[in-house]
Amino acid sequence: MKKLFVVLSILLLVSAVVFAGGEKEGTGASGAKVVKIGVYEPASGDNGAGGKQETLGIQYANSITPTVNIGGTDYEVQLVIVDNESSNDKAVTAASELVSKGVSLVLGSYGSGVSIAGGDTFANAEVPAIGVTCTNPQVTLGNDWYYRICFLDPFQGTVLANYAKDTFGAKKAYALAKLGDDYSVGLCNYFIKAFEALGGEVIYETFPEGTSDFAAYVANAKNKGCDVFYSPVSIEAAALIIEQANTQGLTMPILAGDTWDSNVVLGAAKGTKVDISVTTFFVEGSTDPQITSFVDGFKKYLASNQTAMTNNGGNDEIAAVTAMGFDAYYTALEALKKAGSTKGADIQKVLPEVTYKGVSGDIAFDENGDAVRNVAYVKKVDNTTGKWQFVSVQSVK
Amino acid sequence: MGFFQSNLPYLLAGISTGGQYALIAIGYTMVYGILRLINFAHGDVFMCAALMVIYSASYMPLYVSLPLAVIATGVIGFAIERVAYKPLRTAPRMSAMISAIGMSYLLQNLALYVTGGLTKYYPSVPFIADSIEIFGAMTKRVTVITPFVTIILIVALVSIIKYTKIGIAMRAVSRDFETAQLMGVRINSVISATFVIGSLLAAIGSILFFSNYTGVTPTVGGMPGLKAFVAAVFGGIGSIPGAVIGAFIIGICENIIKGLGWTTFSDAFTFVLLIIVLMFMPTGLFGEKATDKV
Amino acid sequence: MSSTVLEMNDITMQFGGVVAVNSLTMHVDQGEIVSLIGPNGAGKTTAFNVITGVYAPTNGNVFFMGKKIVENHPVGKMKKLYAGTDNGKYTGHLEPTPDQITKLGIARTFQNIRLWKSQSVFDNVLIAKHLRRTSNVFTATFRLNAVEEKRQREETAELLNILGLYGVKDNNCTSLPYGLQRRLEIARALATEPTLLLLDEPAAGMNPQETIELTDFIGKIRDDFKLTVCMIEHHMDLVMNISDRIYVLNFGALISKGTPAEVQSDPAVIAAYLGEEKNA
Amino acid sequence: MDKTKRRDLIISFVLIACIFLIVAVLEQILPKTSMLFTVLKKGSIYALVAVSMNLLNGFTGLFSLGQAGFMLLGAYTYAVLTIPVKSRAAVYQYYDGGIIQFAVPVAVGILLAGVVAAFFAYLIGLPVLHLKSDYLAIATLGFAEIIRAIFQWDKLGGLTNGSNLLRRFPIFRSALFPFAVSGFCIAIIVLLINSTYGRAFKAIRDDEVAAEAMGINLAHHKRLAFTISSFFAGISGALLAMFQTTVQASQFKSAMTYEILLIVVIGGIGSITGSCISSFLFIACSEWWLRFLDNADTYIGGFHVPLLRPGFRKVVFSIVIMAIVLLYQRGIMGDKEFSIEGIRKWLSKKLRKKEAHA
Repeated sequence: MKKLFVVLSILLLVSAVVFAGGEKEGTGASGAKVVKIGVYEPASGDNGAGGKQETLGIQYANSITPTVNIGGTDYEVQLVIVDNESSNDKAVTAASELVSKGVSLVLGSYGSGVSIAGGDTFANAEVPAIGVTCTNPQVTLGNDWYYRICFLDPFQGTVLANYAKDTFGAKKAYALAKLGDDYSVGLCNYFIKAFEALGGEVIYETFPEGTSDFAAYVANAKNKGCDVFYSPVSIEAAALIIEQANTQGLTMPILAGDTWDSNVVLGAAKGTKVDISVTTFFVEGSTDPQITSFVDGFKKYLASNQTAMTNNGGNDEIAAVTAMGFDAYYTALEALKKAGSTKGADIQKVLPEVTYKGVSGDIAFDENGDAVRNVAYVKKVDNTTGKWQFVSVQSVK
Repeated sequence: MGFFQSNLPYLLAGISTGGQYALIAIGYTMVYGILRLINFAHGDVFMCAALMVIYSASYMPLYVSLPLAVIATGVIGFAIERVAYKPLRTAPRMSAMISAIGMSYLLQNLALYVTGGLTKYYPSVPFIADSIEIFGAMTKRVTVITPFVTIILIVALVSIIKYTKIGIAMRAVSRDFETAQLMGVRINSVISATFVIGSLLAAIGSILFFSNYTGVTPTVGGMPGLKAFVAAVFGGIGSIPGAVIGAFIIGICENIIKGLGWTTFSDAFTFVLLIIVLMFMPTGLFGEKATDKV
Repeated sequence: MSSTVLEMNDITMQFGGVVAVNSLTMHVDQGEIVSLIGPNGAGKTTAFNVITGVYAPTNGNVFFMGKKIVENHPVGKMKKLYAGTDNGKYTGHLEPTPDQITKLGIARTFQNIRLWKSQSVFDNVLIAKHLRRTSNVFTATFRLNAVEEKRQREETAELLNILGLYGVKDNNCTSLPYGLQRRLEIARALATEPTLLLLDEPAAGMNPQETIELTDFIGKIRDDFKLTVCMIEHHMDLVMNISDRIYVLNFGALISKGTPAEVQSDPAVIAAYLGEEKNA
Repeated sequence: MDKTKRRDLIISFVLIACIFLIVAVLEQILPKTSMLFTVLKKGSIYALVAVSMNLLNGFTGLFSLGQAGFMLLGAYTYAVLTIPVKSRAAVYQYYDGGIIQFAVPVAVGILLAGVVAAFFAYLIGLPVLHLKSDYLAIATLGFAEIIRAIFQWDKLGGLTNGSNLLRRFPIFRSALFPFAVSGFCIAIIVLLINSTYGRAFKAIRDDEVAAEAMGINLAHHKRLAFTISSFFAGISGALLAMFQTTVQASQFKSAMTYEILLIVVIGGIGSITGSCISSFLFIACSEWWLRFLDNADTYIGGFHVPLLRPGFRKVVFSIVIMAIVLLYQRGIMGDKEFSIEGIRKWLSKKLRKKEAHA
């Protein structure tokens, strides 16, 4: 028995070496040169669902445009996907895993915490990273190697605060964040700032990791007599909150950030009486050919690929993060073309000038490496059809 | 009345979570009573039960899949004992416990692999998952049912332990392992029975728990498991009534704390409570005093 | 009359309602070998545990080298349960921990051998030397106590020599034969440099040959180490051979005391104890 | 005998020197992004905390599960004290720069990390250390969880930055740094274990009653072991912070303690070298060697390898763990140490066997 085990483990290690070595070679199956793009996304943990949807966008884009012309030669684009497990302590090893695989640049991540945690690793290795939906200012602040194509929390928080005030005439808001989650904590902070500036009052509470009982929180919101329930938390928590809100017959509207723009939320809210509005990057049903082609193409892609369908949450609702991932991929290709090199340093040099018209709007970077975006779309759930309804385009007054 | 109405949700949530913790805690406390082993994998058995319901429910009607899942959980409990603990009977206690931790890892990671890291949502069980109104407080029927189910099961369990042959054997083994063995008690079957019973209760607990809080992730068993274990220690590990009382106390306090807005500490408070109790009763509320014969 | 080493006054030890030792008064003088005998469950070991601070007595006090080391009297719910003589003589609460007692110079062995199983013979004795250290954790860790360490090792070696254990010093203590394990326990006790040695059934489980050796051995260490010995024993020949005085306990109460001869001829003892032995 | 002892000592020192040399050389020749260094860094850090836990569970027989908590204390102490003043505004973004407006040198920070952890350990030790085995375990686990909650409390935000990341503090680039620090600390622990106090600890582990009866003050020695162990846990926490470049209370869960406990037991309870070896193996397996199992489209020739997809690595890993636990019940080293003398004995035994066959 012992011997068998020893033999097996040795086999395992040998194969490890073999495969690890196998990935190192510079030319792909087609024999073309290979440029590696790292996909730094959570596939498990609290942000697993969102991360997978974002990854889908990138994979879909890669399936459409699998090659890029860099400095006159065609390169096959190879995606190196690692799971940062939505946890800041795993993030570092995941990041260095990517770096050690020799990626030219990195896309991701969904969730700001992991991006911040991984940021230094990328910077040290001189691998530029393009944040897709990590909206916390800290991601790019003071990190010359991190760029992003999404708007920032201060903006989003303010937009939501305005929306709460204008649309619902809210005077008292209940803000719920997850402990130690930079995304929700950050977004709550900026919301509170903005909302109080508008003369509102905010009850701010946090729930520890691994909470599945939100009864008390919903009850708190009711008892404190709040007018809106603001909880820009992970999708996992979102579904549970909606469940509880429905059970306790929560009448106040629920507001959330871009994370909630997900079919998981739609699924949870369908057939309930919960009123949910979110700010997001992208809305379906535009007539712009670029968008329609993306939408139709992606739905075909899902239909053709079972695992993709499951990763998308079992239906073909398109999440904004998917669109963002899609755009991020093309932005990366633009950068590669412009740089005319696969060396991270060169790419980083040209990134500031890179611009791209994506399905989620025009993409350009400011001196900070942040996207120049001044509009967010507001959508609300249609509880009967379980689809998104476009409400308005909001921007900060 | 307004005060009562506004605070009723916390109390209800507390009682129901308490009941669910109790059902898990029994598994811990029984196993500990017999093997002096902290079965860290128990919380994950609880999670597996939920996953099995979710997956089976997509193939068969709930009234089939629920009992099936419960039975399957019992089998899992049995298997875990045979695979992970039986070979370590003679080994130092620590390694048995490590085996438990390893098992918990294995179950979590298997779940992670199967679910692909995505949260699965529990099918809403008709009747018990319906929302109802008590004294103006909206809640799910399960919240009200749980404590009764718990009590009934406890009574049943206690009477099993008191009157049936296997129950007597269990008590004998937990009193003195070696002697019981010498007296011809079939240790292995007793231990297996303990694990099966514990798992069955955990399975029922999971039905109640997840009908209320529907999200199932691979690590979802962790916190309830830990809390239940704390409850078991709180009540004096090894004692079933102790575990149940401990569970209810913890469940209720936890929700009151949340109600008071100390949400950051809702988990930590459980441990504060535990440590305070251990300060004054080093073996919990009903634990038998450990005497060291010189 | 030489000076008194140990003195127990009205020691009563009650566990709830159970009276293990009932107002036991006894004393041990400098250089004596005193035996404490009685049927099983007579409360002999309990008496030892009271002396060594494992239990706090319910009532009574203990003097060691003229210094009061233990005192207690019934309090709280014990007042009601209390069955012994409570003459209100004892008012203090003095409940030292066993290590403090040992530091004063009372060492003991155990009825059921309690060696440090993972340790070698040598280390078992060396560890006992820890008590008489002058080093603190810092100096010890950074080897600033090399001199003391060396001395301790030498003393240990010497001790093992005297007790004839040097040959097996590197063996694991559990690998020793029973007799030697008991002897090692004594060695360990001696390493704490006691003036009073409490032996709890040193001859238990020994064959006659070993018992005879033990008889001389105890006498020998008494003289070599200027010890006073108090022991619990069932082997009557051993007891009668080496004891200067004997106390006889039965159901926690003292039923007889005196020289071996006196005790042997005491009808109470014969009835309670030796009588049974004869039938057996 | 004594001569050979000294020689062995010298040889072991030489070996250790060699290890350092090899690491140094590797850092020159291999690309610094290589996964190897990640593993070496994290491994050396975990080695330290595993050894510190072993001091408690293995050598003193105190079953404590507080390690993660003390690492948290260390990590935060280091981070909070060493963040450069100019970066504080950015880090404490929601707490306008935090209340601390100075920074201490790295060395001081690391030392204080240990001191703070030790101090809290002392306080916690006072009430809990008299508890017996499992009750002690769960109590210490509880304290770890409480500490975690306190550090996430936004009322303390000015100090701890609430539940948010701490970053921008000085970190290390070379794997030699954690090696040096951990090596130094482990050396001290080894010295302690072989001192008269170490022997006393083992006595307490083997038989408390006897130990006390032989004049070993239980309360004092237990508290000593607990405090010292926590001191080094704190230091390893600081190192971990440097390794991760960011700290957050939410990562120091009880799962972390379990991980360390696994390392200790796999290495062999009561074996320092065991803890070290197993921590490197553990980290290498979980973070590096098995990664290929997560790669869904792996082909051998034309054959698509089944089962492989994200998450499979962890399944295999936990199966390996279970196998080790079940097959090597006393860990890979048992309570033996990996020593020159040991190797010599082992070799001579082999040789004798050979002769016997011949």
